[in-house]
Amino acid sequence: MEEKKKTWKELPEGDILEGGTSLQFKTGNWRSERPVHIPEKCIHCFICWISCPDGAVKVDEENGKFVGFDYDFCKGCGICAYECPKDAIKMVPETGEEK
Amino acid sequence: MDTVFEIRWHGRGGQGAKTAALLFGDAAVSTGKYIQAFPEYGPERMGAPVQSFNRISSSPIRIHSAIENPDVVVVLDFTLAEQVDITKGLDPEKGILLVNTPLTPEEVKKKLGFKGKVYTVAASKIAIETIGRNIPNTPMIGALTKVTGIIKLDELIEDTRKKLEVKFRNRPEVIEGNIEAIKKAYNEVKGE
Amino acid sequence: MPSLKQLAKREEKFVSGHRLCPGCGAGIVARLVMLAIDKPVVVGCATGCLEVASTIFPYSSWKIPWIHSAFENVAATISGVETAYRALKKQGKISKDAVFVAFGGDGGTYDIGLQSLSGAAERGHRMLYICYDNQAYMNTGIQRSSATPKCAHTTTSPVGKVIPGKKQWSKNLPEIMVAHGIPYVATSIPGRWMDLINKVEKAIKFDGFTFIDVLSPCRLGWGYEPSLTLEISRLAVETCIWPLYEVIEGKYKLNYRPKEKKPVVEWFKLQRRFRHLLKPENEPLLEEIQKEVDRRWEELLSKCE
Amino acid sequence: MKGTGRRVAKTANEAFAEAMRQIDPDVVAAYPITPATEIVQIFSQFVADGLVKTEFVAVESEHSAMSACIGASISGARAMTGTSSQGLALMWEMLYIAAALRLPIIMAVVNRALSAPINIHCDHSDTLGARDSGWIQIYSENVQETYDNVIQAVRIAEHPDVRLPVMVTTDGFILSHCLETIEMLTDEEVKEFIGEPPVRENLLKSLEENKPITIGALDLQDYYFEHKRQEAEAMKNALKVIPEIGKEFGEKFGRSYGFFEEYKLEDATVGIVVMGSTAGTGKDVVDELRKEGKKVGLLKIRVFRPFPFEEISKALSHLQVVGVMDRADGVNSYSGPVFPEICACLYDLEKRPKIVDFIYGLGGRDIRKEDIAGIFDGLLKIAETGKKEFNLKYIGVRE
Repeated sequence: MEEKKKTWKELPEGDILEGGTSLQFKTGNWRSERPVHIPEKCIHCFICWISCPDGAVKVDEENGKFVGFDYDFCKGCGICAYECPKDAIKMVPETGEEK
Repeated sequence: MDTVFEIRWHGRGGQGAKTAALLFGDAAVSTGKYIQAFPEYGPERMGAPVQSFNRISSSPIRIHSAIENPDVVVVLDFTLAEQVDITKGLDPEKGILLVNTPLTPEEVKKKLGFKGKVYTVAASKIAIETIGRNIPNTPMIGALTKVTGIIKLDELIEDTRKKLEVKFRNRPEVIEGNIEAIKKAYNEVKGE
Repeated sequence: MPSLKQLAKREEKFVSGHRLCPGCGAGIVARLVMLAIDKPVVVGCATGCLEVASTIFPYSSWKIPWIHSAFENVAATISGVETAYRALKKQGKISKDAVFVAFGGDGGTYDIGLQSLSGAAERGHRMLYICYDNQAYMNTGIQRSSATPKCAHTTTSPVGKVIPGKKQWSKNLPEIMVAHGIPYVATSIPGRWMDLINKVEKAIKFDGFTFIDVLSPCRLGWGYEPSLTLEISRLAVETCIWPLYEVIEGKYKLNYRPKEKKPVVEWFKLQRRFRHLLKPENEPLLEEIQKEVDRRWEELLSKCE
Repeated sequence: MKGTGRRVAKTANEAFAEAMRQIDPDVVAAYPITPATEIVQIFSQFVADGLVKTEFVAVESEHSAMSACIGASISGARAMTGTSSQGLALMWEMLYIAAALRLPIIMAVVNRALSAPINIHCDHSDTLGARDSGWIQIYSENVQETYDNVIQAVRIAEHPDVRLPVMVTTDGFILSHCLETIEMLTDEEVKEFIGEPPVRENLLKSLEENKPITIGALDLQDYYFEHKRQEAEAMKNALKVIPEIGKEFGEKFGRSYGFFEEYKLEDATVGIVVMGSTAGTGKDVVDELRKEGKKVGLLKIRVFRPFPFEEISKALSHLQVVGVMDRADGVNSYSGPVFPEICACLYDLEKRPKIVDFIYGLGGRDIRKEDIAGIFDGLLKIAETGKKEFNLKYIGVRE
């Protein structure tokens, strides 16, 4: 999907833009493998969360719980699965069918 | 466009030829004149022959070329005459040469074979007597004031005092020494 | 030192949607550094992977004031920002207490940016300079830098029939920064997040220029499986190729001593850029490198208390 | 004379420094280089004596000087620097960035020849080389103009329709080290004239307001062109703003400024186009030749960027012959850098003047009244015969 691009008259001057806008740019479609969570093994240590280069691990910070993966951004690098001390994350091939 | 009076200063790096041009120019400004004062720049260091220049006029000066035919040449160190053509570009008749030397104008004339007007003053001696150091530029400004009449002695003294008071606020003897040097040279400069 | 769960309560300042490679070490480093700073912060980036991938108009991954101007000058640019901050703060136009951070890759730090880095350090601007050191010019296609290790294959120090990769040893930049007499210099890796976060927290407390050299594995340029990014950074520490230490006001402190020092070949094995070193004919090179790593390690130990 | 100015003697370097003191920028970052060094020397004394609120950064290179100015300016500070020649060349990369990020940085440039061979004296090869960097360029004939131009530059650069950096140039040594009589404004007059810088989006404002911005993002095929188009528009807007500010300056202080100055050009048959200190010498020559009944005139370019294309075209349109005086060589086999600009201005005229180029004064070579008189004689001869026997002449070089 193509964003509507601004004309030179509409753009803010001087190569200035709002910070944090990359949240609108989804990188999830880069993935060929996806991490899958195995809840029964998870000890909610947050190591997957701190290890992710893409900030794609969702946690409930109030209750200290792993919530899930943000597949909008996860690029499928597999670091979380490798780092998990309890093997609670496995990488599975992306089939395109999962939601 | 009025006539522009042009001066060339000869000295050695460190003798204050540049400062002399700046001080004389500055004094002329405070008397309402338009001026330029600029040194000749090169890689020269202490001791090397150097030149600086003044233009003085009663209306704004627009020209920015080098000065080739000065009306007056001021020499801070007569030993330069051995190495530098100090009368270069001076009108052989109307040109004025002012030299820091104990010699008489006649003796200088003879030495240089110059036919224009020559003035001499023992500025180094005056400087040592009044300021305590051989800085001939201040007395030479006094002598130049007398010779050219471009500015008046009291105007020069007033301006110099003002400037020195900024720099030597706590050393009144330096200020008085310089003023004395100007006055002395003004009175002692000899023409033919 | 916050726990992971405390850290998770902080707002992410380096957010998702950046276009670094999957598994990029620099992405983890940037995220960790930003999580570690729980204060108003202004960041500058030198041209490089991190900059290019995190700010592609009209998208930015930086939820803090951020600037990029050129490749070799992030230290000078942030010098200007920090000076403006002091000037405007003095005039009462700014109220916040801000932290200033400069990110540069090894190319923008060890090489082309060394002059502005040195200048800013000497002048003592208050900023934390983070070198995300992936040991080559990855953004332009893996060319050698002065941070590239000896014998590594890069596109401008290729392994050929007569030359086995980069001929020179890597430059010891942390030592050069120590020589500037700045209050804090450290090395770190993303694989020990506590170490890195701890050091960032420490560095930003100093009123002056601080520097952390963070080994930042590049799965593309180093040639390894992306899931190994953190592991490979730890292995560099275990082999003493990348010792973890800090120099606080001139005093050296070793932060980690491997229980059993692993041979350098263990690190090389995982990376395609060193693959040629595993050939039998290159054994003397391996030995030479091992010796130099040992020498540097001993030298460091002798400096530490 | 309006204003409450006082007449003083200043070199152009002193005048630059005094203007900077009166402008009292938030940040100055600079590096020494002959002949501009004195500017920051004098200014750092002002800082040391507490006469300004400025934070002075003595950087380790001109590249870092401009980088720090960019950092400061993007943070909402008024930033200034000064340089010459090689220093400007070292800044080159950052000049484009300062302009494209739309930062109203003010730079005092003391014109000096570019190496090699190394030379410290005046020509315009340094700033003319930077003509396409997106900086406004204002050239000065004398110390007075140098001073007046810097003060106006602040208003021009910070004007909301412009927001571009400005370099004010002065001729190395010829003016930078030449004491001249000038009228200085009072500190209050300057303060009032320049006012407070208009607030715009900037790093520290975004920090203060918790609305973070990103500056200097990667612009690819889909945005770069639009940003450059904005920059071009800003330069076009400067064409409107510069004479307005020059006029306002004149109303307040008695010295008005436009894009250029026409000197006895109206009824002239031939004229020269000239920039910098040579213009003054040229005016003296025009007066002398006029006394001899020769219909000669002069156009002094003050604003070279933006280039006042239409206005210059109009001012020269009635001449039979135009001689461009270029104090730089394009080393391109046909002209110096100013010549093609003037040619382009004249191209669309129904009746075009003939035009020739004179390259002079490289590396500080003196330009004498006789030299300029010779140029006028050459132009008059072309006017008389209708024949152009040369396109380019080197003046004052040993053939």
